Amino acid sequence: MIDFTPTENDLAAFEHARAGALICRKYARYYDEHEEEMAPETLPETDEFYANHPEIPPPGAGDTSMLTRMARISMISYWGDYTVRLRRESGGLGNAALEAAGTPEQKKKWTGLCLSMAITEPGCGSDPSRVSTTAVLDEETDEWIINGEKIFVTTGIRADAVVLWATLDKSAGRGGIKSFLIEKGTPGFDVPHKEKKLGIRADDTAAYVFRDCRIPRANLLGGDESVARKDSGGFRGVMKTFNMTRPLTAAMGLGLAEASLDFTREQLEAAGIELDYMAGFGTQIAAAERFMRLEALFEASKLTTMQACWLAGEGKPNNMESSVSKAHAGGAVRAITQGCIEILGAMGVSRENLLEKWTRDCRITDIYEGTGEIQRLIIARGLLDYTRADLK
Amino acid sequence: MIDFTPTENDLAAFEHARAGALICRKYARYYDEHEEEMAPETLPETDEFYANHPEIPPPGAGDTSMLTRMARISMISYWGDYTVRLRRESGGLGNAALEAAGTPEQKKKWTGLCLSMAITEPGCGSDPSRVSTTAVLDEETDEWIINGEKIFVTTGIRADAVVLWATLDKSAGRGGIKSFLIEKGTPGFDVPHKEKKLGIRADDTAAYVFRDCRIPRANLLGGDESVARKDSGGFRGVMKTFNMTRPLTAAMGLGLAEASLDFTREQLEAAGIELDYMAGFGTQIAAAERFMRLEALFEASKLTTMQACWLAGEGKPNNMESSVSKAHAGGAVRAITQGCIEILGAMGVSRENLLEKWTRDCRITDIYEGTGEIQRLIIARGLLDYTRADLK
Amino acid sequence: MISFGMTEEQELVRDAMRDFAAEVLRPVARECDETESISEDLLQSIWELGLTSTQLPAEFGGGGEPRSSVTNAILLEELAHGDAALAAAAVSPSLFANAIADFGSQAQKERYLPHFCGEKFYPASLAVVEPGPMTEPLKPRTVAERKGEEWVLSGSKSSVVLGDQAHHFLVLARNDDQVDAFIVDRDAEGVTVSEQELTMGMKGLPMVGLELERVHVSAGDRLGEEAGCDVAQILNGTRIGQAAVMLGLSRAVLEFCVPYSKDRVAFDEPISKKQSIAFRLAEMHIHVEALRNLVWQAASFLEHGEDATRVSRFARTYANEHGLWIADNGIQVLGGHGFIREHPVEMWFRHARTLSVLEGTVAV
Amino acid sequence: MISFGMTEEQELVRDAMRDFAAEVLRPVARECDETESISEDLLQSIWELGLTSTQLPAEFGGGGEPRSSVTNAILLEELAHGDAALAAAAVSPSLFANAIADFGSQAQKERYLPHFCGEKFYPASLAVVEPGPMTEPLKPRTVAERKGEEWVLSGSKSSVVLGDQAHHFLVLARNDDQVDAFIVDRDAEGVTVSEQELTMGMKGLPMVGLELERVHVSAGDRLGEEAGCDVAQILNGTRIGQAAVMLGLSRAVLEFCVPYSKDRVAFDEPISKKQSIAFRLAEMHIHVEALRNLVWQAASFLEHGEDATRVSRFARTYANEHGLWIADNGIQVLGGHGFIREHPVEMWFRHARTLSVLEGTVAV
Repeated sequence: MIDFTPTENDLAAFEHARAGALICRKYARYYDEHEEEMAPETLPETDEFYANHPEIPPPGAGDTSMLTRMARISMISYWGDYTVRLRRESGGLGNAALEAAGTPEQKKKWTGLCLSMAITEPGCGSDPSRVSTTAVLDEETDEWIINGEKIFVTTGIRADAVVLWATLDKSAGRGGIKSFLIEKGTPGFDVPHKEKKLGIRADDTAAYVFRDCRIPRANLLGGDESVARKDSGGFRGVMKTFNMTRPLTAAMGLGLAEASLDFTREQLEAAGIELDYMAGFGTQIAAAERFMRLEALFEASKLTTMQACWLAGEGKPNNMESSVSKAHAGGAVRAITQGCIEILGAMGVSRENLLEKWTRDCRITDIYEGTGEIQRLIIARGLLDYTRADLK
Repeated sequence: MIDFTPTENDLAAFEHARAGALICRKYARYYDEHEEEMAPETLPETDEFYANHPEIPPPGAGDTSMLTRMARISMISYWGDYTVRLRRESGGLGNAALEAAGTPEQKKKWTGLCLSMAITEPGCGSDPSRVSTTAVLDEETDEWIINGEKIFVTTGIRADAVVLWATLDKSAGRGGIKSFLIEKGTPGFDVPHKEKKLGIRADDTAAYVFRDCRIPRANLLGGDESVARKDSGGFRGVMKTFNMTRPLTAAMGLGLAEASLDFTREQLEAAGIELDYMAGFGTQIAAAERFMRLEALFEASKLTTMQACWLAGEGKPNNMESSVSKAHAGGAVRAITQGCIEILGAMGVSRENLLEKWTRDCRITDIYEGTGEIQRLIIARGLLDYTRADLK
Repeated sequence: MISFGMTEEQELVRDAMRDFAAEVLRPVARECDETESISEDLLQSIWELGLTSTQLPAEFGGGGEPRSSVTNAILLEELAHGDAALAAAAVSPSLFANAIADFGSQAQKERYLPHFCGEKFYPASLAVVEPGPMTEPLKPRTVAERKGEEWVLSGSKSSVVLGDQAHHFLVLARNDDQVDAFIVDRDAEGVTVSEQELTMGMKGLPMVGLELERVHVSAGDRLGEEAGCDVAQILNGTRIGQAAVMLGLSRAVLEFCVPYSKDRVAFDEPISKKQSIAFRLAEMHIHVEALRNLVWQAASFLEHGEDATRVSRFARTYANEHGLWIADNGIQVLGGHGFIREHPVEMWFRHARTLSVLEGTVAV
Repeated sequence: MISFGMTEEQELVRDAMRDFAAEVLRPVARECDETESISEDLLQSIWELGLTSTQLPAEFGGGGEPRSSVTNAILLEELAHGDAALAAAAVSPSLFANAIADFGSQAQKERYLPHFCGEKFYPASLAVVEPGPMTEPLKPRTVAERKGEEWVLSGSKSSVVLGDQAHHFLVLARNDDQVDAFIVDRDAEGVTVSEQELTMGMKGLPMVGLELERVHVSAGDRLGEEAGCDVAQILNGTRIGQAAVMLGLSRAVLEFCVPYSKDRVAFDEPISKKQSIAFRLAEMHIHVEALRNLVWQAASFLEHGEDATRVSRFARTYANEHGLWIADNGIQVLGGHGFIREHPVEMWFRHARTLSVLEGTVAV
């Protein structure tokens, strides 16, 4: 049924996440200002927190479904900070790809490691079919030889290994792209630097360089079979991953937007400005009306993101909805943080408060995991029943 | 020099236009509700008006230049009403085309007539190169034979004749398109109906049908020479006209937007709502702040339109600026009328007031004489130094 | 439990209403708009769907099904996909009947609800909007003065839907800071019903103004009698209702533009292949989907008796902001063809603007 | 006469400033941002352009050229095209000096103006913004109390540009409903200058906060002395100045995005060939052109002593709305590359947001 009321159990899970997020937030400014440092794996408060905050049971039959709840919990966690965690998830984006496309043997061997995922190259942006990093099979040694450069590798410093996109055959375009598992320390695999960014500065986004880097044949994600089965190869595997990651990426940005709204609401209330949700259009102080519009935008984005996750949980197709949630959130977080700054004035851009940081951090939402433009392409193709060739 | 202060003489011309516009406004509602009637050539008040309001001398050396002033006067006239005029201009869009591209003989013969211009066809929209109305020369009789259908012909009912776009050779695309002068009453030239529209209902937008309509060879606009000179043919002639008409079209829509703002301001003032132009952001009642944003948008559009005309008056290229003014005004009038309705509430959509009519009327601004999308194409090509083939 | 799945029953309602909207409403929408009227026959055939009576209590003759604001939001979206004005007309008696069912005293229910359970269309309406700029639904200028056992109402209302034929009006009025709803019979002394108001759009939903000149009603005519009623909750229902209608209208625009843009050729290819068009369609879809979630959330809160004030505002705010944008861009996608009355998009543009500023004209 | 043509002199100024911005400001902008500072050498070399002194009266040592707000708007656009923070720093002494020139008594002019006509950069500033949410420039919370022959100032200010080195501040303060500007020396008793404020952007323009604890200034330190001054006019100058800086910044974004998008290939062609990118560039251009006209109009009104209040608000409102949009979309055009500090667009995004909320930090 259509229902929007969380259960007690749901609420306990949200509260748990929020209590943890509040601790993380204490470190948010520090790691933003010290981008050369890595946020720690666990915080000093972590053990005490978990001792005092027993784990919340997973959703029961009457509760909000796991993935839907996860969307909301992500928002709440990121509401604390984008990067600092009580305890870092050991996995990266690459772990999701491994889960989706790895062979049983690969899963067994690599699951314990933190895997980053390296797709973007200096010249390819949102267009993964332009991947020019090459993988050539050396039949004699049964090794792949990898050459190329990658940028914007999330968790690229922290990761133990990478799921790397490379092409076997440039002329085959998308079809020639496969994913490879490569451990750090493999000769020919360099990590030249951490990127300096507008926001999410503590996040270890890295550049990778591969020069005649040799890896075992078995490191082709999905195994040799993935080469044979042309149209269900690596690319589709990763796209499948994206169907799960797009709404979660949206949720992360929305957590920052929600933090911005909460901060702004507090400031308005402290200044004695009432928010009258029954007032007619145009009749309140402009800051209040503007604020409510931003809240409505947030709420719309929040629900849309949870819906995309709910569909996944129900095992229903959610390709369009995933893109809708990502596109919506990408735009919403830009508008919300800008609006909050405009409402608050000078204190909105002061580094004494976190609003300016949230503004910078969440700007990534409309860019990574497919820009807003890419999401709109996907949505438009869906609406128009167009293929990739029909609408570019 | 850069200056924005009208002279006494300018102001007198504006006042003259406004006084006339106020009379026209009295008839605005009637001709909107009676679209089957044609607004009269002159109003009952016309003669008295001109007797009491002596003509304003044309701009002198120190005054605002003719075309710049004309832009502002157009706004003020349309502020009265879109269609009703004290005395109708005898000419139509076709007259401008004749002026720009006609031979001396043609000008002599056709200038006294009201000429409509027929470009759009049921299947071609904003893409004149898709014109499928054909003109075939009958060498024996030295006549052109015209076949095809035209829609959205402005002043199509009132016009005595038409400047018709037709193609000599469809395979030549744009290059094959020429303009022809055709009088009403010519056998094979039918005017089946006046279009029923969202707005500008009193405006006589017509559909034309041509079936084996024969006209003299001399009726090719620009004469036979225009066929020979491939790349400076009819199309460019009309494009040249557009350079003048785009800002004036913008001005017409802006007049309606200004009327909407004036009406809304009066209503806000009557309701005791103060507009404080020194107030900080967000600190006033929301309706007031919203209103000022709409005013700023109008002002930006007004100046941009006048600038495009000023350039024309100085003999400077204004292709980009013409498109900028048209694109800006097209969006501005949509936003302004919508905003005024939202501010005023129910009275904004009541037919007891003219705001709802201005909203409908000015919706045409972003559509005709090249939609906002076409203008953006032109602007983007200019910015990127792209040809028509580079950016479609 | 947060969940986005319709019940099977809701899916059935949705499908039935979708068919009705396509087969009955959409074909006559243009004519109703041009003639500024809705025929008795059409109102009667809508009535026979039982939209109002089914969810009224069985003891007063209703279908006795539990009222579901969510289901009502779903059906309103579908009806409005056919035509927004006719959708609002279709459910207009519920504006009055549901307020009685929710807040009426036993006597009021006994007196009024049976009318809405009969076989014949029974019009009655809600009077919220007042003349003049800006609307403050919860701060009416119409006053209700207590005089002994009576209330005396004075003021003006506008945009009262189907007020030309309504038997009763539920009038919002203020007594000092307290706002209440009063049941006013059409024939009460001091009530003047104006000529039909002329509006930009939604013309298939005739509206009138009311003048209330010292209209005396009994103490028993205050909704809820001594208990009063929760006017904010009534208004929340209308805000959600209007958002649901805007949702249906917005989806209609999108679904009209998609095939149109695939058919329409310019510069050698369908305009749908231009990113400026394709991305706009995507944008419409994004906002339609998001708006539906907001509408469902608000309806769900209302249905469960939770405070629906914030979420209703969100739905209505978002519906206006994006519904107006979508209706406006429907015209732009069609270009010149969007401006002529051959296609429905110009009508939807007028509908959207009208709907955006009228309070209390439709409810879930 | 309504006219849009620069004088030849203005064209020369524009070209000179464009060169200076490209050759001197743009190359050091990133470093100034990362180090949150502007070097003395740079301030001195900007000073030598004579931006402040040229238009001060000859009797006090200035260049004696008539002050032209329009020319100042033109030069600010060009400087801000190099870098918005450094542009604001470049003209910051004018915030103080021009107010003295416009509204100061003869004694005040004699005392202060010669400082701004020397060979060495002479910092002084204006104090408008106050701590806390929202800014009401004309309704300061800082109070000025008249005590005999003195004024006693109490309150807090923030975002005072180059306040770390300013010799004097012009402080807006309120005495009942009357707002005035007071000349306060940096060393006056009761004045505390805070550490440099840390901001999101405009970091090459160091700002500080001021605490004024019962600061006594003489009656002769009220700007204009007994005549007072037109604070609104001073603020109009700053609103236009900020709009002019936003204009230069916006144009910088556009001009960076155009060649970038032509070079950047995705899906087999330059992204500039996608309408979603090309139309966005067109939109940026449309708003840049429109904003320039608004800035020029407001500056022209100010220059001619006409009431510039409405037109200044229009310029500032439009600058914020569209400047923020342009800076935000600069990042989007570059995609992932827009997010890293290798390219200037992320800095311009931060500059724009910062500039949009700071009042009184730059003037024409």
